[in-house]
Amino acid sequence: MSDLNTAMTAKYRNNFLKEVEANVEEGEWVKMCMQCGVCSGSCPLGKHWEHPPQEIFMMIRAGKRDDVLKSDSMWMCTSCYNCIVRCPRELPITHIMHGLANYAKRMGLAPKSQPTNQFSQLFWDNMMKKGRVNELKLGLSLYFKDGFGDGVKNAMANQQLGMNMMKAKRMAPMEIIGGHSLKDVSGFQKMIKKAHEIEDQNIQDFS
Amino acid sequence: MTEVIATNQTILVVGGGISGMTAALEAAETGKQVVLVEKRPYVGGRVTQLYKYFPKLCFPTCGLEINQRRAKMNPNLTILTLAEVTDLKGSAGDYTASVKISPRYVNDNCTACGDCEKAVEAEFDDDYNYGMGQRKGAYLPHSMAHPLRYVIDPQMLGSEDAQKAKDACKYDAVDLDMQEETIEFKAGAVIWATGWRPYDAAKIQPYGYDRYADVITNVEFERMADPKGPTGGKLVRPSDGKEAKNVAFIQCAGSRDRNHLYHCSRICCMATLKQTHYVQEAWGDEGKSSVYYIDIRAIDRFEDFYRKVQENANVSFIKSKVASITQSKDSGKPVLNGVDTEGYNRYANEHDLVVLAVGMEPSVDPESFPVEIQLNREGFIEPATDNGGVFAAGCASDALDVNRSAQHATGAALRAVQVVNRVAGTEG
Amino acid sequence: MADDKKFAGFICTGCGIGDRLDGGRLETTAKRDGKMQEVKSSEMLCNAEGVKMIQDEIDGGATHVMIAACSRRAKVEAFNFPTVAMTRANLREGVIWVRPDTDEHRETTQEMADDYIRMACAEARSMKAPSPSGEQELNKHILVVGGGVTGMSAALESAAAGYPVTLVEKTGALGGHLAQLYKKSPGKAAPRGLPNALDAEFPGLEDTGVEGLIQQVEENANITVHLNSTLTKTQGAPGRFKAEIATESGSTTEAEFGAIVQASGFTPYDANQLPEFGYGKSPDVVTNLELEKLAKEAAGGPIKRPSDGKEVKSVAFVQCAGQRSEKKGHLPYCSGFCCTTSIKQAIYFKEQNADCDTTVLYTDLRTPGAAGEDFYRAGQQKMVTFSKGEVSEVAADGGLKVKFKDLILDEDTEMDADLVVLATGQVANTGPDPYAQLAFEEAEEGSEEKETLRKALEVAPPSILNLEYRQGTDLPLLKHGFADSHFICFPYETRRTGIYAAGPVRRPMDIQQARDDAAGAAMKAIQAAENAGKGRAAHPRSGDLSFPTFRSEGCTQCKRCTVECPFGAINEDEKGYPVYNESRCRRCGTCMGACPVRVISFENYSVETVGQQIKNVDIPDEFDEKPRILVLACENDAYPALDQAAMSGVEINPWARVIPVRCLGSVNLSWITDSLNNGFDGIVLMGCQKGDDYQCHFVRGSAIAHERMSKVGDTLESLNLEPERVAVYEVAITDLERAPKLINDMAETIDKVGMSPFKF
Amino acid sequence: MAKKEYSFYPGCSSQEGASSSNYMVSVATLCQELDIKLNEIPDWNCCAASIGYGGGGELPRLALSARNIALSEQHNAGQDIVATCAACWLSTREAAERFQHNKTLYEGAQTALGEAGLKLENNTPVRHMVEVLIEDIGYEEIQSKVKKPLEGIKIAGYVGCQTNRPFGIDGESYENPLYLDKMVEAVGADSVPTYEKKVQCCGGALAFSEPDKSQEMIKGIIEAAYDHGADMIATPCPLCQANVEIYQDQINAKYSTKFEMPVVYYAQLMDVAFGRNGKDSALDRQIIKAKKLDDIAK
Repeated sequence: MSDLNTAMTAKYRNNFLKEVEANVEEGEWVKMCMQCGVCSGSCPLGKHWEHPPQEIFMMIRAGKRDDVLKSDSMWMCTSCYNCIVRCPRELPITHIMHGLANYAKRMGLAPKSQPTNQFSQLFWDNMMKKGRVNELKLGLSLYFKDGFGDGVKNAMANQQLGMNMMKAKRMAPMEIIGGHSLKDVSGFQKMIKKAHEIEDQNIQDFS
Repeated sequence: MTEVIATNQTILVVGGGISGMTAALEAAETGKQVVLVEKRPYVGGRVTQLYKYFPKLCFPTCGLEINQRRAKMNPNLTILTLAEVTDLKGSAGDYTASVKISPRYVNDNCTACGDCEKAVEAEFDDDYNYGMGQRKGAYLPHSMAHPLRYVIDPQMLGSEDAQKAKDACKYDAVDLDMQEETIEFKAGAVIWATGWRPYDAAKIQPYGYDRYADVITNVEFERMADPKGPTGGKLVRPSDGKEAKNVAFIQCAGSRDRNHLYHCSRICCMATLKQTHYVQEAWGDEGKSSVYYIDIRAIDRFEDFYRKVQENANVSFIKSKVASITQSKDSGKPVLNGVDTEGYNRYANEHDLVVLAVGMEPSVDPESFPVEIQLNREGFIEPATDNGGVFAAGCASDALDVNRSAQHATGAALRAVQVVNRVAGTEG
Repeated sequence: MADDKKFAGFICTGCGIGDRLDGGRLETTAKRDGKMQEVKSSEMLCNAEGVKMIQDEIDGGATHVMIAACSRRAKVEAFNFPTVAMTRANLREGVIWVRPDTDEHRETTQEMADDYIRMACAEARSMKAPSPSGEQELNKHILVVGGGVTGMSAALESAAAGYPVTLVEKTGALGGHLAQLYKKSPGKAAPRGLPNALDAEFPGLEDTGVEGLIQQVEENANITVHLNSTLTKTQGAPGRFKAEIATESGSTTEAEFGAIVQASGFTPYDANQLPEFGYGKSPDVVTNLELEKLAKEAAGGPIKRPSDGKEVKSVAFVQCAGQRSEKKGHLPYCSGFCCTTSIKQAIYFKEQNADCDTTVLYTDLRTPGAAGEDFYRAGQQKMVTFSKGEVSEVAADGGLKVKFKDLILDEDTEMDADLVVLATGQVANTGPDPYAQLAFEEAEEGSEEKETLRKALEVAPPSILNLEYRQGTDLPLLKHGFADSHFICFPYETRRTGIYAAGPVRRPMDIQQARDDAAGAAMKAIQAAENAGKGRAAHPRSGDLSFPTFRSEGCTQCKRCTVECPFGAINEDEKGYPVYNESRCRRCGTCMGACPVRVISFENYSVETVGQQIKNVDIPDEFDEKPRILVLACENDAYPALDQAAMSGVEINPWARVIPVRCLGSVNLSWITDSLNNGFDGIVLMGCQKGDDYQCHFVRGSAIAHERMSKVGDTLESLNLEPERVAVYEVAITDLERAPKLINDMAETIDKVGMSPFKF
Repeated sequence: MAKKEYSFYPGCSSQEGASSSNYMVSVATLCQELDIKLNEIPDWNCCAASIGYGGGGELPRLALSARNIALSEQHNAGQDIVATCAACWLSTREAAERFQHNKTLYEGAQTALGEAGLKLENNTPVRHMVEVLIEDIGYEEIQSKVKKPLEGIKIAGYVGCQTNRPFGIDGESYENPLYLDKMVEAVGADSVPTYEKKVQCCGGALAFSEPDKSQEMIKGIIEAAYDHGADMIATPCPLCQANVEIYQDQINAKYSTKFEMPVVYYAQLMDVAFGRNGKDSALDRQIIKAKKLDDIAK
């Protein structure tokens, strides 16, 4: 896919905007933004965004492809939907942020060590194994994402939490082996594989 | 029974605001028979509730005085107040209108001496002041009201107070048995000038108009600034009556917004620029105005006015649609949260008072429009040939300022004149 | 017989008047002092019987009627007797409502009332019921100047109302700028129920419809068109304008008209004043109007760039080019139409080739109303990109580089473009400033002022109307070279009666607005013609039948009246005597106020009608300690303010005697000197706000009065009276508290300076 | 009253031994009391919540919901899909609506489903449990079932994000929804309608990846509840419940606060008010015990 990354993006020309429109979830809405900034002001994690949504939309128009796709801003989205319900132009901003994040990942430009980036992948992989999320394994894999050393530290840090959960029967040690699962895991996985194939085919080349 | 002499050469004007009055007077002063139907007990409409006009900062009552004198002097013009058109049948050159007239409970014997008002105790929300104050159950809507005649609030009917009002009147002007009536009369052409109403600010939930006392609307601010208004012209915080010196103005409150009104209401930018003058007037350099906007739409010659305000160090402009209003834990004052999009600056600004520049929506609901007519998505009347002899004037056609309304209404008058002149031509 | 006068007085004792005042004494005053032959009282004069009582007297031969009741602003419909000369004494708002109801005040309150009755009687005795002069006639013919969309619309609208039209167009064809456009923006909002979906179908571009419009005009039997023609002479007045229409070739036709619509349109801003944007340096930098030409040539095909005829693949629109800027040579105002126009033009490119990049660089995007905002959406839908940016330069060496500050991303940046469109504005096509012409005429020969004015007028645009008016050849100008009106409530009230400006000559505007504006101006023109035919005044005293006349024997040809008339209504004959043009007159009386020899008067409003009121105020002698204060109040603002103050129970000093005047401009200095000579102790004059944001309904009246009164000091000096005895104020209709205070302040002043020595 | 039946989508976290098993238990009890029958969608799968986008992208993510809807239509034909989990409800309803408006996605999903031998009709309403309670049962009905009113207990109704936005519940405002307060009042407790953090985000899935940022927000949510003198917080969202409850000692450690604010589900309130014991009401599964409820449930 790296060839896609050689895409030409002249300033204030529509190449990148068109690329977003074609390849990013709900990307065709970006052009409708009128730069009011209500989304940027509505985000609960707003202050942690290097570029808030409305600015990202402007950057897309300005052709700042790398700055957008390499940014970790989109990964700050908590999916609270404040921006969507307040946007006067009806942009599905939450989805566009998700879409941009995913597209950045696809383009191999997403910041590798961005925790939410990593977690969302862990979540997906964990879920793909048996069709349902295994919270215990997900938790552990998250703790150990940066290697064994950090893992132990993280695990210790959250030990009390884990104990509490187990006491409350809201975490089951047995989940570590087996755990909940679909009956038709293979059908499930075939379905998702197919979905990925279709999505890949639909990606347009802008290089 | 109210008598109205009208023919197919008569022009019916629906709505007695600045547009309706202008259209009616221009037609009447051209020698046409005109019947003007106004829902309120007085003519003048919403401009009577404004303190000043932009860009001259002059007083609406000044023009109103002239228009009302024109109306008083003109034998061609019949004015029906507390009246609404409920139905219109026929076609261009031959309409029959049904008009419902609500009882005023005061007949034309009234000399406006005010004895009835003095006699009654009952008070009700003063709709003229958007409910910010109270008025007696027997009242003169405002000191320039035309007709200069008192009104008995129907809510007072059957009460002791109502009787007191009747007894107080030396001229048998108070008639508590007055009944609603519906009359029919002919008209050759109709000018539809039902105007606008301020958008319901409570619907703009992030701004908490329904939760925070110190968040008000621009129309309420007009009343507040008016020395004849509920606060005697003092700019105060409704919550505690304390001085409001640091005032925020939120533009496009309900306008240009798919959650509310799709359209731009055009006047709100200029109205806000005007209202920053009120803050300046009231507090001098202690008065601070902050305008939160998306685009400042000070069209054509209004740009001068915008520039003057920009030059005022006490007025700041923030390019931002405010995301939400919260309340400060310690001061209890409203806090505006958002992002200044010019260079991405996050803010949480505390203000004494927040004025929502709410937009204009047509005052007649599209669903309950009593006349066959072509409306656009926003409920404004489209200029269309299939509207026959019905012509929109002023804010019934789009969000317009006073000057453009009067201009548009004058044109509408001509289109009505064209129809009745055709009728005259055929009828001879 | 005209001079067979019969005076009748009517006194209302209702609304507490009877309780507070001695009705019998009022009757006596009216009879004895007021010389009313018949005096009747009623407990409710405004009801049916009361009105009948008055009507019966009139039918019985009463020619002059004095009604003592409420304010002249109240019960107007009831007390409406157009066939007689009528005056009103304001005993309610003017007396009992402004005075406390206590024994100690009873005497002074009664004195107030008696005076008002004397004054009203005296006024009645000295006036006549106005009747038209007979000078006027009905001429339904409307002259429209300008054949653009505004002029054509005005012509069609007037004709549709049954009024014949002559249209004069200086070029060889109708259509104006509209004819130069490729398409027009829809000017309508989304239809009912349209969702906000991305593929929602908003109203799109439309044909200009100019051919249809031209055809309608040409085919209309009621419209005569003169092409390649201008007005070389326009004289007369509403109802009897006479215009000389000359073609380039020199042949002239003369015709008479009832009224005139000036739709002389606009001139596109000269982009040569924008070298910083590369205009003139590169053929690929064009104005919005020039782009229309390119689009027309392309006729739906790819738009080519002028330099090398290559298809335009990227275009940048620079908004507010040479506008909204105080730089020399720039337009300080916003032309209003350019944002919409740029969106429309961007869509030209998008519709032909969706891949063409179109960027609009703006600071405030101004697409107001329902149609405006939907058109903005329509543009975005087609991927017209909008950037809030301030353009500093368009570099034209090689390709075009637009350098600007992106205000959102807060950085100086630049973009390449095949074509740059400058969104330039409209400059009004008005004639030279008539007041500069007047000042030039008045200025002393050889004076410096004369020279500067001469220079200014040499570079002024050519006249459009060539009016043969004492006060210049064209419509007076507002700021930035636009024509009247500056009234918010009365957008068509120009200072030249019967001549109405329409379209971009009045304010910058787009096609839709221009068409509506044309209809409005046509309406006013028709109205002016009709009223001129009946001898009725135009706004704001519409319907007034009185008109000014002068006694030539007394006239000194001083020209004050012809110079000071705010409406340029008065011309001069070869001997220098004033020539009144009744239907040009707005009945404000400024001429009457100007006249040093008091020869100008209206039938029902004159130096005499007011002078007599002043003379008939009873002046107690010095030792009574009862001063008298004369208040001359503008009937449009100050007087209503006092009425409302009365309604809200504000007290007014009992020494005050208020006389409403049509306009402060009508105040004649003789009233001041007379009243001082008669022993008045103080005088308060109340007019409207003057200056740029004037609220004076006669535009200059208040200003002129202030100038005149600035000289009243000399008079006071000659009488050796204290200057503070005369005060002039600007009073607004909202001054409920202030207006009474100003009067009460004068009472205090008199306390300080003492009573006037001129009491007999 | 006839038994009401729904096609039930419990979601991963509601499973036994999972973080919101307490939700499941309390809802089960609630349904017994209100005579509601929940038919679990056989072999349902995860919805990927609002975090799956990173790995899942658009179509694969939506396909997950497509499968659940298809299964429901196949096995629980004619029954509305009801979810208790905000994320489950949101993802499923969102997917259903996206398919309606986007033909390409719809076809893509069908093709993918084909691989699992399934077909999507996509004409099944997707609802949240609280909608069932408000629209199909009603506040009055709930009130009438109350045996032990929760008198004297002040409860801050914490609606959170995804049960509220973008779809909203019962047409109430996004900024100040009151349905939770109405429920609190229905069971005889005192509500806090002016609770200003009622729709404040708790960080959602970012509580895992961005603990510090999320816990800062959670702190605000709990503080505000204390400010209003609330005894506990009630919520309709499993992630809200977990996030606000389980990190309190970590927050205390970080900000030296002394939080010990119980966070319960609306269902638990009703169970107790309906007279059920602590076990049925899953009070034993609290990490921070809701003592005042325990007392009544005894």
